[in-house]
Amino acid sequence: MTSKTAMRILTAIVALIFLISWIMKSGSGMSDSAFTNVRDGFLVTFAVFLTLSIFSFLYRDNPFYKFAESLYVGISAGYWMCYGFWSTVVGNFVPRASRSLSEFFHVPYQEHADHILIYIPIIFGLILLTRLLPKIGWLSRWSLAFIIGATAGLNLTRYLRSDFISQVSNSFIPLFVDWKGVGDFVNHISLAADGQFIAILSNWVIFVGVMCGLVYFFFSKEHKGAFGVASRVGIWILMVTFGASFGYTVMGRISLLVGRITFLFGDWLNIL
Amino acid sequence: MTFNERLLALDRRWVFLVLTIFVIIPIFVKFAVPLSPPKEVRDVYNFIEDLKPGDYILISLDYDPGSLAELHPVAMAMLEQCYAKKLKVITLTLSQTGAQMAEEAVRDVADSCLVYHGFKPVPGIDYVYLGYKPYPGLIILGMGMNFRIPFPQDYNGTTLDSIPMMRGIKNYDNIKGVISLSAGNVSDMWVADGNGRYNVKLAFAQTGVGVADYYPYYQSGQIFGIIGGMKGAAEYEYLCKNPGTATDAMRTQVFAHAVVIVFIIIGNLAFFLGRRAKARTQESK
Amino acid sequence: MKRQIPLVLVFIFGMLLAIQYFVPSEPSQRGYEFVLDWITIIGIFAMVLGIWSQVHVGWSKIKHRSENWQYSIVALVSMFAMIAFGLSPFGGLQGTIFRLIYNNVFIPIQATIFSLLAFYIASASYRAFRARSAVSTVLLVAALLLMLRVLPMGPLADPISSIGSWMLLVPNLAAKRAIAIGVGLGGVATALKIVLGIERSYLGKD
Amino acid sequence: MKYIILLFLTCLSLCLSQAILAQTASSDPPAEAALVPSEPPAPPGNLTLKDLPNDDGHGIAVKWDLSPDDGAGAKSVISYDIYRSLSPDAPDSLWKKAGTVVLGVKSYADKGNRESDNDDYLPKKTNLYYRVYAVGAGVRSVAAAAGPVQAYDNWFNTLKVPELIFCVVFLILTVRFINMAKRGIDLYVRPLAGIEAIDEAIGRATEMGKPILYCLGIGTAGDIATIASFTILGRVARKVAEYQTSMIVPCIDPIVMTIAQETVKAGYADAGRPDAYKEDSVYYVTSQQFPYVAAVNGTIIREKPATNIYLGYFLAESLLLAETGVMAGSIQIAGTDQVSQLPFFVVACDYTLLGEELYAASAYLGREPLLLGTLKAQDYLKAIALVCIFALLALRVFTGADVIHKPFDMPWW
Repeated sequence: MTSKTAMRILTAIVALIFLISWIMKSGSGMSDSAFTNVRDGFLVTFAVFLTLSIFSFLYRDNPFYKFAESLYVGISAGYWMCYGFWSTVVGNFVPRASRSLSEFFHVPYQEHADHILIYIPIIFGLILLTRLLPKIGWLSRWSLAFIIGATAGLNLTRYLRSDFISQVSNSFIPLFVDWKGVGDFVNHISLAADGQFIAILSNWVIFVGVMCGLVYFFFSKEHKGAFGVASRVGIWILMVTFGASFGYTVMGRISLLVGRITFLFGDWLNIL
Repeated sequence: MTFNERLLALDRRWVFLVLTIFVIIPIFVKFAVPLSPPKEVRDVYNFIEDLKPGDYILISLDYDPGSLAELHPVAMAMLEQCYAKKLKVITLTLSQTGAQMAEEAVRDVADSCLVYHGFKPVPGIDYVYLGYKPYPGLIILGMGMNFRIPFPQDYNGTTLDSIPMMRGIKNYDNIKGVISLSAGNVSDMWVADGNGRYNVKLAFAQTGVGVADYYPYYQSGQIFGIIGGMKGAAEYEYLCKNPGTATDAMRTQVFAHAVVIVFIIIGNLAFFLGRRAKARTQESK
Repeated sequence: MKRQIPLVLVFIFGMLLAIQYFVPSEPSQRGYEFVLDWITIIGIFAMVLGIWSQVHVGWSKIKHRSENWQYSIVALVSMFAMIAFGLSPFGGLQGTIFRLIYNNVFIPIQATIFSLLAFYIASASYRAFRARSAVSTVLLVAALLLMLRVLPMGPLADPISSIGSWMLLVPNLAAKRAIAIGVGLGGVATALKIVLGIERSYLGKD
Repeated sequence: MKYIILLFLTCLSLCLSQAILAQTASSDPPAEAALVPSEPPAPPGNLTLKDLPNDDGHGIAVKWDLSPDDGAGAKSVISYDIYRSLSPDAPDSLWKKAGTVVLGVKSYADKGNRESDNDDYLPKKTNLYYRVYAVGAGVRSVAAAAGPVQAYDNWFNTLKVPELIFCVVFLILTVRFINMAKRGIDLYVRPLAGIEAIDEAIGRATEMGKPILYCLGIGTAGDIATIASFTILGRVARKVAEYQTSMIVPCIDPIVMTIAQETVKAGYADAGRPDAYKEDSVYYVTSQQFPYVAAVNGTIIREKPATNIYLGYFLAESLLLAETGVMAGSIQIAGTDQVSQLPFFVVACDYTLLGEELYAASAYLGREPLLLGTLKAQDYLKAIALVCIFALLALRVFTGADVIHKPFDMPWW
């Protein structure tokens, strides 16, 4: 049996199951209208077909997955265009550009907006479209330059506080929590999670961790000697974190799978 | 190809297949997961168990539908525990989108009590649902003075004084404790305004993502217990001997995690055996 | 002309927006809002380029009958159908057919693709968590501890759970902070290189 | 006559119903917990107003002394209500509630709206008057009133001095090291495994006759990680052109696609092979996260690229892409500034650029003195951060004081 015949038989089986499911689902519909029942029966069956098609990718790439993928990408692109049209063109642009257009789309016209300024981005936008004309395509770089320049300017200063200054200033943590001398500390030492020992240990780990982590990120110094040891500790701290985050995420991902399995066995096969 | 080598080169599709099987099995085969609830969860359970019939407790259902999967099971098990113990339960929500959901939970559990315990808690006598009001911080403070400041009426519009169980109940002094089921920073306000100012006995149920941030409060004694995530919910159901959706979900989680862990162990065994075999062949050479 | 003007534009807008951050006065705030607005409006025109690219790539596949060309038809047809339903005067984004397609085709595929992560996280664990070196052992042990928290471990449950929580709280905080400080610096450096024109590869040659 | 009887009957029924209502009410003894409006708390004292500093000229800083009844007693305050008006003796309806704060708080930054048609409009350079009430259980105190005050806008935000200092230091260091590098002083940079792998990977692709897939992530051109990725893309494209192999760059955003096209084209031109560049190799897929991933996964599994490079901004798709790449047997190099996604890249990819390494990568690939200069400046700032943490910690240990807890947070009053 060639793979082509096998594929044909498989497609026939899938089509058959699809039909049976459509009929069964239409028959068990809740609505009074026959049309709604038949439609909903089709939609549920189609959703199941797509779900199984995507899962089939785990076995290997196949025409069903390719179909679902192309459909998904096409629909997403179309959805995004429509969404962009209604939210950005109609939402942002029309109310400031023209009164008659605003009336046409039933959006409130903004009287006070600076109507001349709105033409600057339009000019930049049109310049961007010169890409489609090979002769003057290089003009589109002006628009790209505006976007890159503006976003670089925004990024130059705006994340400094959250990413750098706050992080540095939050690292001033007490390294000796409730310190009453060595004797007191040794007498009361315990491994209880709320104990002084654990609190001090935790703060030291944070302190040393931040230091060594930073050392690891030094580019212009050879990681040798004490510097090398620190950067080694830094990478260990990073790995503990990565491992822990990975292990912690497993639970959430399994929940997603359970959701899909409940859909297949519950909403479709009704055996839950 | 030796056994090790075959294991090391195992096709990932076997992993997928085994995982699928072990995720599906627990959906159909119900069995008890042996859970050992940690102290912070047992503390909450024992606190409610030690109350006497007629004692007042406030359960604040401060989560929105997004955290339903993890916190709803706790709400269900805890409400049923309180009803069964014939406690007087005051419920409310500080989450805007959770008002409807919380009301349904409070009512549904009362209905199911009839089936499991042979009696039905009566709204206004055994429990009351106050509904939602904005500004959680102010609400928590206001209730410290008098419940009637933030909630002149309950969710249905009945004035608090015409609700039998609320007569003579003025503020936190009249209730034994507060348990907040929350997915966000409302918990911080409960600690600062409820416990900090009025010394309310406080416990939390939190989502898995947020729970780590609230352990310090447990360690410092500002809250007397904490139930974390799906696992905490399952443990609470286990303590209440009332397995529900969290226990179901936990069964799958236990199986799936066990599969992953077993695969990791197999992989490492094969790796070490392979390395030793290689070392031996090099020695013999 | 082809390279000088763009570089000047980058410098002017970059500096203006960088300085704007320090100036709270009203004109500066309004200017900031305008620029953010402009970027979205230019984005509308860029959408045309997006459609163009998609049609161009899809059409050339169909024309040359290259491998899997049939699926390009599926993608193009579904895209234009979706646009037709979504832009039609009958309801737009809230139109019945538009919503039906979104809820019964888009959402199920989306959820399923997301759920593939459950399988991938398992296969990645199997393949990668091997005690090859000290560093990978650290990674393995940390991940295992966090996974073991979920299993019924009897008397070991409490310590495993507390060590797990501690790892999520303490080393995690340190690592995140170290990375964030580096990312903050790297981000500023990259932005500076762009604004000063040190880095200009994105502006093309000639 | 008919009407008089009707009227009489109506009155009678009303009186009766009132009487019955009164009866039922009196049969219900008032509960002791009922909300009896207690005596109003004492008003807050010493209300002072000031223009809010560091703003756009539509804010007032309001400050008061706590009411004597704040915190305890039967008359205890629960909150303070702040009202504003354009005239000191306007009727109550013209006083706009500016905000509410809980007990114990004695200041409020009233940030009004700057649009005149907004309900919360706070005009600039206009006399404003304020009232603050202490609110108790169901009652409020008499008002503490003050005014007039005017709001002005400011030309420099003094709270942002730390950022300014930082930028200036960074700029000075960068210029200094760039000059050093230009003069030919050799600046050492330590090797980065992920970067060295890129060269190797391109060579491997040439041997295998398979393409290289370069994924810029799901960020827009506004994300700095994407911009950093462009700078690397240019250099990768140049090497790809030199080795005469091919590359695929699927993009999630039309603007990102456009910039990527320019970048790749420039890379090919740099390598002296502008004709080898194919416009369709850099293409737009769709603007949504998961559809984009589905398409890229399909491409990976069908084209079987020799190398997949994921650099930029990534979320949950990190593992989806990386595991599919493993299935296709590709060598994988990843890098992102998203801490939450680094674990998945580290586990599934052969090489991972962690955080800042992503930003440093272009300097490594280019080896141009200008770029190495900024890298050195970055290192100096890291050293300054380290010294800062050490010094201030030492200060804290020796003085034991909390004064330096957050040294960069300055009060606005």
